[in-house]
Amino acid sequence: MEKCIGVISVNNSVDNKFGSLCRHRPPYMLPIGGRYRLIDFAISNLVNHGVRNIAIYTGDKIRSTMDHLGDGKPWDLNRRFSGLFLFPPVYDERYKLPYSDIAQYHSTEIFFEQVKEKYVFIANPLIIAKLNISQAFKYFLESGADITMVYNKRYDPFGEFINVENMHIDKEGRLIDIGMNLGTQKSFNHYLEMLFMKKDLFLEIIRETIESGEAHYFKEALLARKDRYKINTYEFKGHVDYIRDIKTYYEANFNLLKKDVSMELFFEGGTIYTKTKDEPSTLYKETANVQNSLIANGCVIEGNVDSSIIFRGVKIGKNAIVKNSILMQKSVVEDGAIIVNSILDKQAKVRKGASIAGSPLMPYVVEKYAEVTKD
Amino acid sequence: MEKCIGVISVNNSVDNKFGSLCRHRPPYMLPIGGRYRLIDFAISNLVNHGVRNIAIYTGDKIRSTMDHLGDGKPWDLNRRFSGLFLFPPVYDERYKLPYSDIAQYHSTEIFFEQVKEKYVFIANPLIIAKLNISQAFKYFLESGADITMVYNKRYDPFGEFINVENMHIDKEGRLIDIGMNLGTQKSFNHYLEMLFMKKDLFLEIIRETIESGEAHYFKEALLARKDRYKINTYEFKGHVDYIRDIKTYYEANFNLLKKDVSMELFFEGGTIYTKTKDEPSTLYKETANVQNSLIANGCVIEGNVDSSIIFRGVKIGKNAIVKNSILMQKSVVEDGAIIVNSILDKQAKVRKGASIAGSPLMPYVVEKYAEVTKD
Amino acid sequence: MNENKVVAMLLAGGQGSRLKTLTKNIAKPAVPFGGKYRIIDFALSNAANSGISDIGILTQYKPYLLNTHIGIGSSWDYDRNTGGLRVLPPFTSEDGGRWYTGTANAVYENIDYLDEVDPDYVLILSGDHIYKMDYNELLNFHLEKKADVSIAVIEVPWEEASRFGIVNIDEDNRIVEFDEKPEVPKNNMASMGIYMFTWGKLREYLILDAQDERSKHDFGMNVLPRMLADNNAMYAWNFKGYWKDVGTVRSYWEANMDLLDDENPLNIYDRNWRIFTRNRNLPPHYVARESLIINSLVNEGCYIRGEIKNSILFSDITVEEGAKVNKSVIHPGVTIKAGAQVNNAVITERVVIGPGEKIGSEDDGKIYLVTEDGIMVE
Amino acid sequence: MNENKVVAMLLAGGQGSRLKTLTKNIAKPAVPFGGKYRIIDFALSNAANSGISDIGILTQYKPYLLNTHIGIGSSWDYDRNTGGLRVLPPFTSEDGGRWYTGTANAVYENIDYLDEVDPDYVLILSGDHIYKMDYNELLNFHLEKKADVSIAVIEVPWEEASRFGIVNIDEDNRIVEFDEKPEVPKNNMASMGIYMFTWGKLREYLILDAQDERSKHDFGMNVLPRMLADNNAMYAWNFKGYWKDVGTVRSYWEANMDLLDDENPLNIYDRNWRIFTRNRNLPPHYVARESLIINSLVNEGCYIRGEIKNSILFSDITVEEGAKVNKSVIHPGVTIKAGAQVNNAVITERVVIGPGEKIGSEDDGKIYLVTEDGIMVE
Repeated sequence: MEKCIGVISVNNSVDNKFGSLCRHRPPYMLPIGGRYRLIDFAISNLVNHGVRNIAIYTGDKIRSTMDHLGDGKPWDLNRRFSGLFLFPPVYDERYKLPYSDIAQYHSTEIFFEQVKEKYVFIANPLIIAKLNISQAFKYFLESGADITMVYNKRYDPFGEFINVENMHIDKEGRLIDIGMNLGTQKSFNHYLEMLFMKKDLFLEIIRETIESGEAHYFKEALLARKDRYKINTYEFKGHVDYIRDIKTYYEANFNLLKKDVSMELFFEGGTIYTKTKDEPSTLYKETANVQNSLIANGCVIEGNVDSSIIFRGVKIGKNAIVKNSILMQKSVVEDGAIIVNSILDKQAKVRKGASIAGSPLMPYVVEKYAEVTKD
Repeated sequence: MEKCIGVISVNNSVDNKFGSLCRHRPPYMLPIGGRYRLIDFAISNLVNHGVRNIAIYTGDKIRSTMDHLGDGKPWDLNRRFSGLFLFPPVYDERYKLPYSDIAQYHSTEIFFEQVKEKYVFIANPLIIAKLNISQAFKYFLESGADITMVYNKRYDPFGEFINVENMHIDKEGRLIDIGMNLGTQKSFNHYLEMLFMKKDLFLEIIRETIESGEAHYFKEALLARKDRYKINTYEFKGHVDYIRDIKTYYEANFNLLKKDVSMELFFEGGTIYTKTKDEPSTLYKETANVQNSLIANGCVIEGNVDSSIIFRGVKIGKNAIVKNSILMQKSVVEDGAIIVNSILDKQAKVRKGASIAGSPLMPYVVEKYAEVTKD
Repeated sequence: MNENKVVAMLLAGGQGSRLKTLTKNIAKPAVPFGGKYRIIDFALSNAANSGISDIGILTQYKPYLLNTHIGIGSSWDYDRNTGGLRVLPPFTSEDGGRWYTGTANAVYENIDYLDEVDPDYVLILSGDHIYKMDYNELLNFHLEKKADVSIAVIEVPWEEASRFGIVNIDEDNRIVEFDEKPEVPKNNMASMGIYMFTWGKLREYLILDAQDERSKHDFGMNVLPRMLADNNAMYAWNFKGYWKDVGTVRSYWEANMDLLDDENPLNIYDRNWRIFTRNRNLPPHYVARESLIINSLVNEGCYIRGEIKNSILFSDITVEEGAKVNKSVIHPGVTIKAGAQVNNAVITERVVIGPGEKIGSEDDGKIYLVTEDGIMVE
Repeated sequence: MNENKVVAMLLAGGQGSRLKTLTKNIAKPAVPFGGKYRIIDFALSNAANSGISDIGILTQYKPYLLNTHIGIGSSWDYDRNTGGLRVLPPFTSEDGGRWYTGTANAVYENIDYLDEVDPDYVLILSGDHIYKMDYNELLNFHLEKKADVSIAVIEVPWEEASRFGIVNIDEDNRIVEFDEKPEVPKNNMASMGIYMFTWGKLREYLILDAQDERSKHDFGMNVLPRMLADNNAMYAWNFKGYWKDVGTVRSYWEANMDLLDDENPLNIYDRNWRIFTRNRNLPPHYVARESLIINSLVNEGCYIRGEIKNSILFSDITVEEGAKVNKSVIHPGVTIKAGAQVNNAVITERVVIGPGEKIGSEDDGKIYLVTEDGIMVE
């Protein structure tokens, strides 16, 4: 995998679907699973498969990104001549659409020319899928394709995956086209926005489109060339979460309470690394009652917790009830407070005896640093 | 010095005075002295005086900043709970002037509240002055002042320091006011844009001005309060360079050829750290002839070099003549080329037999990656 | 800056044989403690939190796991370009190799290191105590008293005083006598084995001690008494707080249980004085339905289906359905199978307790040490 | 991924006594070389450039300076959370302490380390050779031959062959005989002391060797001959390129001078195979008016006013006006006072050559080693 550079590129189109959760952070920085950020899954998977160079196009609101990723130390990416490269957006009026992914890729042309890797793997950090990158890469190389795109066969009778990318494949597994899934069929091939290609081809397409002005987005440029290149596909068969709004964010967290999902994501095929905080173990007091929950370190629990995700350093007081909720880092639930179908952002507080409740489709969100009091 | 946080804040007003040298880099990232960037002096001096937390307001064009500073490892600032904090500009439409220093400081209010340090030291990275920060800090503390500002008594009969800040001080060393030096007097007090103050006062002034809307720039706010607070001054007696345009940039480099200046900046009071490149030693071939020059590692020299600054990895061919010039990293001077009063940016090339010459007041600049051929 | 430069020398070579099979494969400082840590983390974190930027770690006995744990010191922020952490094992020179023969000898053999760091003061620490201490307080005391050496002492119960090295002082806290395990103690101030030396003075006495053929090259037995005899300025600094030398399996178990006590003064939740340790990047622990956890500490990576009471669970532990754990310390990687019962036990790394197996008993007052070699009762 | 995991074991314990006072205070691998480096940098950089992510460094003799040089390994990018560089000095266990008694024994004593890293292959390196090698080529050869061990060999001049360990091979490069310093060599292929072992095989033979009381526990003398006797698949891989074992002061001086030779195949300017070293953060060197530097290497921090010809100058050297340096190797921190003349010399760290002093002579063919203890002629 030393032959392949990882490119993590952000899809900005969903930014506004997370409400206050994304006021100060890009969506890929959303906390998940008690101690992680979404992007940790993409970075860790690349690192676990031996990718040594990772370029991240950060989009804006990057202070939280820089704080979390820093020099890439948790992933051992703080290397001298390779590692993690953060590319904040550059505005250059010469580009037709300066913030498009093609313009941003083009502004880093020299970077790609100088790295030794001959291939690129591009991924969307909002899609969690613990792809065996080594195997997929081997398939890509051996198949002799110019481009290999990764998809997931999805049985979706209830239409939970409306409006995601629907990939059409011929019998030989070659790409026909990508459309949008409107739910007219119970099964479809979900394009996971991950692909392999030769670095030279990647740069060639970027230069061509910058010169011709024909396309602003890389996917657009690719599809316009689908008959010119050999584009085949690779099926991913594991668990997929596509975090594209509050609801899918909420669900992705609860999926981690399922043993098979948490085994696949946390243990199989390598560890998920994240910035560490040196919290001590979690203390369960005499009155604690915890059921079916994921509990991070540094918490002090005196109340009742059911089917919830509790991040690092959370405090839950006596007789408090927390159910189907996500409590982010250092949030506080005081004695007797009730929290159902809710998300507490970092350091939010629900005061003594206060109660909040949302619905599973639209959880109640308490903003970072905010306090809820008993009216 | 663990009590004091370092704040390096960029003055954007000079960006356009460096021509192509600052097309892709902020002025504080200009290469200087054969292997450094301007900002290395400010950071290293802080670190050498035991400052553990340094906040840098980066301004834009930050890709080069991030590449160079990264996690602060060369300065041992890659610490877990302190170290280097890069703050790229944040646009928040609620501020009157979103990119003013006051708005940017305010957007990082929580950062200042959370660090343990009780004092701030603010510096402008374009002013090179190896202040003994420990001594100045001691003076600040013992004098009981709210703010201590640092200046340099400047004898300037030829008006080389026109348009810089002129500080007026009363007999007790208290600040009267700051104006602009128009050169009407042979001597003046040059305000070095460095100051100490209590963190609480710093935050108080920021909050006040954000609320009142009275000032956009921190200096403005300070001067408006000069009678409300005890503001005294501290004299710096060493060498000062203020890099504010191509000419002063050019001169600051040549100042390093003077033994007293290079001893003061490179050896006295601590090392200047920078990102290392592992270049081997410089090779002088049989035909080399070098006089009065600063030569970094990794060069291969076969020609003539006089009174020049040669950065890392430069190649100078046979019979080439390099005089009064700055040759940045990996630039190439081919056989017989002539370079006088010029600046070659990174990886620029002057081909066989070509010649370029500028004047000491306006050196000839060859852009990054550009090539000069014989006619 | 950097006035008053302090370098710490952390003695981490001990075998700790009274801890029995707990230290079969590892040095005592590497023994797991407190649900998450290893014993050495306390001294290392104290040094880091006190802002000491140079620390030498003197190893000798089975250092492998300790070295793995310490790595390049990044957990304690000691992975620096200049200074930082340096592991100092024994080495050979022209006259052959020399093992460290005593605490003072270990420091003596590394005079080169100290000379290069060139400190003003040298702080001698031991890697096998559980406590939180700001060494700056000891330094300030040392400076105030203009001492040649300052010794941290702690009040111990009178009835236990005869088990310790007792320090007798005058009204100014100046040390007048050392009393090693006195039958009739005059005092209940025990030396904690933490010494702040003025470097020049220490250097002088290390060399004197090295030349003394009858010396056992131990700080407590040789160097300090000699300094006292020469009438140096030696002071005792009274430390108030939690301090435990976990010398036996029982005291080890007790010190762990102390963490569950609401009134335990060793607050590991204090964010201003974090205890750092090597991070293993495990996910949060999962607590299943029908399980019960009370009055316990549980670390990352555990999968709990059973009943946990009054216990300390390290990382990566599986407790199956119907299993019951009470008043026990469970080291990383242990599996407790369905229906097993564990009481008053210390179970060491990666041991598997079989289905329905019973370890210990709730009320016999004994402590059960369970290792891969079997069960020892204390 | 991580198929074919290789761990390197770098033997850096040697005293190198033929280098005389050059190794008085430091191990041979720590001797300065090539204007900027220390000898060990070559093996370490080769390992780093070959993508080997785990490396154990076996130290024993005066490791202090070597440890300072290596630090946490950041210069070679070995400061990692997982894997990376591990210094492996001797240590004690229940049965007391054991110094490393031979190259094989040093590796044997660290079987725990190897077991934990759990490699497929173990690469044995020596820290005192000057060369650039991509160890992947050796690995690929090893894989292709399905070898148990592959030994890197190099063609030496026939007349010098009897000074080396000669490896006799069949037409398939399979080793049929070891011939240690043969009087009548059948071959001029010398072993470079670089071995790629399949780990399982190495482990087996290390244990066998440790049990053999008559063994000197040396790879070349004991382990490899025993493996050959047992008919293991052992192959010689022919390395082509520059390689020098700087065993004497003269060969040390020559190897340095080689760097000034235009046709020297050891290209230290190759950006794809950098030689990394600890960085000292010195400013560029300054060359004054009226000075002359030709056919020489000059490093950072120097201040040159004199005349430098055919020489290697390390960092932080002052050459005053009128001083002349020719065909010499000048270590860091040396001062050459006004009017001094230095010829055919190796001047060690921080020595001062007085005003007008004359060292060596241009034409007597001797090499002068100048240390703080005086001048030795070879």
